[in-house]
Amino acid sequence: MTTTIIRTTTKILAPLILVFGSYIILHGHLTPGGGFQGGAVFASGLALLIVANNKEKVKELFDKVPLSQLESLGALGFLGIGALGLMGYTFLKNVIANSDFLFGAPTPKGINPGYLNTGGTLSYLNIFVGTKVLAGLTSIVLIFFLILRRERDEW
Amino acid sequence: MNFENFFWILQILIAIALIGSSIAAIRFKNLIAAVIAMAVFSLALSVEFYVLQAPDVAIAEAGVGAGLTTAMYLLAIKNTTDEEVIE
Amino acid sequence: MSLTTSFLWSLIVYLILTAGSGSVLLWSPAELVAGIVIAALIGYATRNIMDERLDYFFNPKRWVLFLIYAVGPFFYAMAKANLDVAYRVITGKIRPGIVKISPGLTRDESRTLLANSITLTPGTFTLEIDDEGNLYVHWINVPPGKEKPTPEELCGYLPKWARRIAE
Amino acid sequence: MNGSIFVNLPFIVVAVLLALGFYTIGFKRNLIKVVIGVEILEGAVNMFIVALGYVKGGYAPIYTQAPPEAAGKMVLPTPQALTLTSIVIGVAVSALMLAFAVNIYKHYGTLDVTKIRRLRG
Amino acid sequence: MSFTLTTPSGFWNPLLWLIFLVLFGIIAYLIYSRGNPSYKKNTEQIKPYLSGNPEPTKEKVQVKAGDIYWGFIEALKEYYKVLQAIHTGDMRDYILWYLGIGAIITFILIGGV
Amino acid sequence: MTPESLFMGAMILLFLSATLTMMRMLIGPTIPDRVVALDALTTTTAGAMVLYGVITEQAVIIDVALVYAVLSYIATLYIARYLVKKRVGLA
Amino acid sequence: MIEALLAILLAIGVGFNLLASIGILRFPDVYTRIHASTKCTTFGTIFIVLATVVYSIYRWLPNHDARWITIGIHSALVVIFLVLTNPVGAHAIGRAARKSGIRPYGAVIDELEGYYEL
Amino acid sequence: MMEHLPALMIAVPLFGAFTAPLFKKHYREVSIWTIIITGITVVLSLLLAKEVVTGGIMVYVFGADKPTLVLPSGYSVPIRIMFEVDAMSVFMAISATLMSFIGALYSYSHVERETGLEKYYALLMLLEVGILGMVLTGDLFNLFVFLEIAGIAGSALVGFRNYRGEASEAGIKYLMVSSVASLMVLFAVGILYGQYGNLNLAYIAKNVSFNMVDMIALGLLFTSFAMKCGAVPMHYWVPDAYTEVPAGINPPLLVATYASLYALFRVSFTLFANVVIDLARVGWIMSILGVLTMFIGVTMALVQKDVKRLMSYHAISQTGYMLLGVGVGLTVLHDPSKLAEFGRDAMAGGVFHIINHIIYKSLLLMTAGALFYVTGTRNLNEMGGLARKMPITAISFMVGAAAISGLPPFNGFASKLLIYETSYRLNPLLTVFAMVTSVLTLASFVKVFASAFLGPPLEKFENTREVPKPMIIAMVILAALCILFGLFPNLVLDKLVYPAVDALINFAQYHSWGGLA
Amino acid sequence: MRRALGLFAFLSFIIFLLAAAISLRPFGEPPHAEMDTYFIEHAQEEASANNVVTSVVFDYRGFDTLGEATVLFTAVSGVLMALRHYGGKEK
Repeated sequence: MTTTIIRTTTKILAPLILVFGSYIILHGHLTPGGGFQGGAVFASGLALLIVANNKEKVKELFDKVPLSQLESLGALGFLGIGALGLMGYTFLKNVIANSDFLFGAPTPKGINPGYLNTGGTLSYLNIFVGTKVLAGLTSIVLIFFLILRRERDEW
Repeated sequence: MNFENFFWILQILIAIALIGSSIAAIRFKNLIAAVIAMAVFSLALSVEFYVLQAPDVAIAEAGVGAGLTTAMYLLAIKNTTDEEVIE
Repeated sequence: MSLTTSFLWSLIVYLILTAGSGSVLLWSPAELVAGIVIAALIGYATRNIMDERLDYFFNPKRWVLFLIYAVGPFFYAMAKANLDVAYRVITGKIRPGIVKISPGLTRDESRTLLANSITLTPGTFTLEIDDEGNLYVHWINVPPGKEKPTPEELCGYLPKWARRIAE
Repeated sequence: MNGSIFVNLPFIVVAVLLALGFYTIGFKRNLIKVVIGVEILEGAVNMFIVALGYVKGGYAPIYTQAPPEAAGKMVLPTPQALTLTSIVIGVAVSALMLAFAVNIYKHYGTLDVTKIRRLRG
Repeated sequence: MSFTLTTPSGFWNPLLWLIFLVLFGIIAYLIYSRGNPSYKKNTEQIKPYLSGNPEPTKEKVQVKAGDIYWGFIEALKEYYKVLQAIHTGDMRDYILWYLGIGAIITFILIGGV
Repeated sequence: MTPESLFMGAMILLFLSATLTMMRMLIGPTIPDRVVALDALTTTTAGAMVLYGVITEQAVIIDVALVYAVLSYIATLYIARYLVKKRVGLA
Repeated sequence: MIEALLAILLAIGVGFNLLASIGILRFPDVYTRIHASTKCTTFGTIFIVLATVVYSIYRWLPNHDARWITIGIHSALVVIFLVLTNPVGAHAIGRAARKSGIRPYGAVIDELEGYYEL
Repeated sequence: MMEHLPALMIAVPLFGAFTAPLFKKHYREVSIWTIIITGITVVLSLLLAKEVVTGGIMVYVFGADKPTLVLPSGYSVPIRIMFEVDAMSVFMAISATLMSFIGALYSYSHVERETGLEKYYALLMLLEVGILGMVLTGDLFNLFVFLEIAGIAGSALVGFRNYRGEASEAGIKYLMVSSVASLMVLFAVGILYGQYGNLNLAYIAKNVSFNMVDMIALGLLFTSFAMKCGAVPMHYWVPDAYTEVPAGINPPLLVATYASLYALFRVSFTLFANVVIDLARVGWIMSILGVLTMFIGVTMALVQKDVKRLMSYHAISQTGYMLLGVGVGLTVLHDPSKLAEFGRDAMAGGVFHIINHIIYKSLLLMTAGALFYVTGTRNLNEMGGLARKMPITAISFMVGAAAISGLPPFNGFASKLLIYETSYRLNPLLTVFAMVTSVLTLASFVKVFASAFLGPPLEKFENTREVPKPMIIAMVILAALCILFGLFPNLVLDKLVYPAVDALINFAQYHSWGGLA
Repeated sequence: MRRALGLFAFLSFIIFLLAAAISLRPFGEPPHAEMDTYFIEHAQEEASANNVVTSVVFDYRGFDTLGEATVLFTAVSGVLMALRHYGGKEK
């Protein structure tokens, strides 16, 4: 049983942290951060949900979240983006950069304010790695939490 | 105060923090205290990366060290025991 | 319904984070599109966690009051608190105790607001809150004879503001 | 500070941290402490690699909204990329070690490494 | 494809070896077949004769693995005492051995010896 | 006295106060003491990181301070949740 | 002019941070230390960030460089997040300390005595 | 498509590993999926071997415009990660894929009663990925990454039987050893990067000098890889890990160990081969480590009662032969006359012994796993009279035991003969130790065979039957390979081993990325 | 005995680490940086990314990142496998 303060604050802060994680993932090619960092922040947000609820609530919350599938999806997406390069180039070639596809706009040389629609495969890889990392780290914390014996865990 | 001196003072302070917190992590008998010392170690390491102009690495270390590693350690200690073996 | 709340909240947070990126009112079009997509995803994911009602959480009156509160009374109280703590730190004169107050607030949000305000303001911080909304507060300097204080004696005008903002 | 031994201060700190990590692994008896020692080692090696790439007075290798004088004077990016990978690996190793430690406690009832040696000889 | 494996001082040919093996096998069989065929299965002959004592159970007849080479191990007792003292099974020792050997190897490489 | 040197001096003083706080982390008799010190340390460091971002005029690296500001209390919550049942406070 | 303003703001911020660390060192028990740590560090960081915000506005005004907007807003966000999270952490750790059996030092009154049916 | 083979070698098993957890509880399907994927990699590795043996060193640059674009235009330094596949890499890659296939086939029945199999098979394929990456890569940091993958996957698999405390113990020991070794490898890589500003193996090797920092890096690399490949006196993790791992993982885990041996050879031959003066010293260190390894390993094996632990000590002891053979070659590397006289043959013996040992030791460990499968124990004192119940297992065991003891005409003999004759030229004392080791090996396997298979049939094993078909197929394949390699040693030697040895000796070829620059 | 020998090994190893740390080239002046200069100059046109570190991580050394993702995948599989339920096979 958590206190009112923690519950209410978690309610407000959890979306905030998740959005912040997504921001770091999506702006990986512009600002510091990227797939792994954003995924870690995102997973920390989910870890906040784990710590602020009791065991039944956590089970209920994470019951429908397909963590394992998300992880496989992220890894396979990385592999698939890498395999795009096999069409004429080599594995992991940045084929989308400067091609006017989504995220394919060219970057002006030198210092600039940063445009989101650039980066080529980098943005896609950031998103996939982020998906993978958040699923993986969350499942690690979750499994450590779920094997806890009942009497050892109370607020 | 020019940037060079400022940088070296920061380096010395961070070095003290790093070594002090790691010694603390080793010396503490209670494992929770050791984990807290590891959190401080991670913080100092992250500041060092930050000062060395590696914000990417600093964010990675922050994201991992501030929440996740501590959570993992604490849950593992909760599953086991928190007293260090008497030597 | 709660989906809208979490969506809007996520969108606001994302827009604050990316402010200054372009020309469309500080934001570039790409950022706006990305913000809507991300806010939709996160809002969908957290619709059960953030179970706030839209008309409650996004009432403009509350936000205006909250901002006024944060800049004015709250900041003043905080400054006073800090000077108080400074005084205690330097002189070492403390007379601590844990007291109980019953502010009579009904909503979780108002209780949380009051508790957090108390924590950041004069000489007090919230230790425990029970189901009836009673706050157990650690008071660093209990004046003699005030072991059972009323909320006003403990923290002045804060409960009034909390009621006005969040009830 | 130039000319003295302290020009290599970060590297010396790294060596000291490595020493502390090895001391923890080699002489502490608690399994969680041993994991902490491995983590200290990871931190030391990461710091070493990042320190290798620093250029005096350099700026972070990011062009977004950088100050104008940063364009020709950036720290080396490769060590940072390597360190990112290394940090992930560190997290992975710690997690797996902790999982094993939990399992060991479940079966042996202790975290004392001098008692965790049914496999020997 | 040649079967011959040339080594610095000679050669090795498995085919030749097989031919000789078969040859000697035939010779051995010839010698064996000239023996006295008085052994018959399914008679009293297959039972071991133990001075009239009853035959022990199969578990007792089975030679335990720990008993094989007992003499050898007994002769090298001092050696094994040292060797088994080294194998502590303590995971800290693994790292300490690594450190020691690393120091020695690095010392030799730098040119100390 | 340029603004940069002001910021530099402030940052060094902040780190000094962080070092003082770390003393409490090292000597603190109980675990909650250490956690309080960790919290204060993180807050101070976040402020110092903001200052470093202003000193070097790099806008994007302030995100690190943001990460610390958001995430530091998760560790506190985990430790608090651990301490609630353990009665190790006096250790 | 701007230097003086910055110096005042920074002096207040740094002073309160130093005060926090001294308070953490000097106070007798965990609850009073929480007073020092939570209030003073938050307040000090508010003033430090105020200084950076003022400085970034000052630098932004002449040529409207977008990067100073980012610096200002992100610095402000740091302090907003800190104000949101710090009291919660203080509450959680204080409650945990009380529940794990640490009694307040020299308390004249303790309403929580017996509340947790220890 | 042929030029993309090195990338496919990694991508195909990775694809298999990433999809394996999606199978959830369908254990049959996931094991068949693993067998298919590993079978495909066997085919790919054979194709790669054909390409490399006929066409020379194969370079694959990741992320470039075309696979052989090592240097960007106008630059003299390589900037991207590249795979540089020479005959030695291919040799190890074939071993890895083959043994993963055998392991998957064997695991189909051997672990069918357990849970969590989708992760087991994913980790099996990840272990294969780690080995393949280690042996194919031409980049130092990449080597570290794949070393970690192999180490983590291996240790997770060692702890697979989590209902046994010993398994977790062995797992954490292995993980500790491998992570510390990898960290020191990373430290050494960092030192080299700080000196030369690049991470490409060939580029560093071209520029490497002989100052103290480089020698410390070499010492760290050497010791770390020696620990990972189980050289005495850093071998303690080997018996723990090999004993507790499920027998189906033993073949890939063996190859993972020898991938570290490969890295050791790569470091001493390719990375530091330009350092003329001190290579003989490195060679002597390697030879002496080899002698120590083989002797202490075999004497420890003699007193073991656990059958898998006994075989693990033999694995240590056989590693000594490889170290000895290649060490002899390394000692005389810069002496062309001696190299032609016996150095090349010594290295051929050492390298040939790798694949021979992988085959017969996997066979032996699999028979031990089969014994465990039917009896539920690994203690030799409790076994007996199993030959009649499990004839094929017994025959496979006999083949393996004869091969490991160096009896003609099995494959162990050919490589051991080469090692004896060449090490005699360097120093006769080395040969004496090698021969004594061989005799003791035979003795200890006689012991195992006598106590486990011979003797009167015991009552408690009345109902045991021969193990299921997939296990038998796996064992029979390996036994056939034993006999095949023993009868036609030249087949393997000429097609694979001598090219591999020449690839190690002609380091100038490697340093120029196969002549591309 | 064990402790003394271990301490000796430990100290002699650390001496070499310290020697390596001291005799490296001075901090802050990398001697050969052709590869990194290439990255800094060409990242914006080849990978079209402002963040050079990200372009190194995901483009120039993207294969390392694939390996890193694989490491994390491996560790997660390992943790989930090590902490799974025993499946009724108790010994």
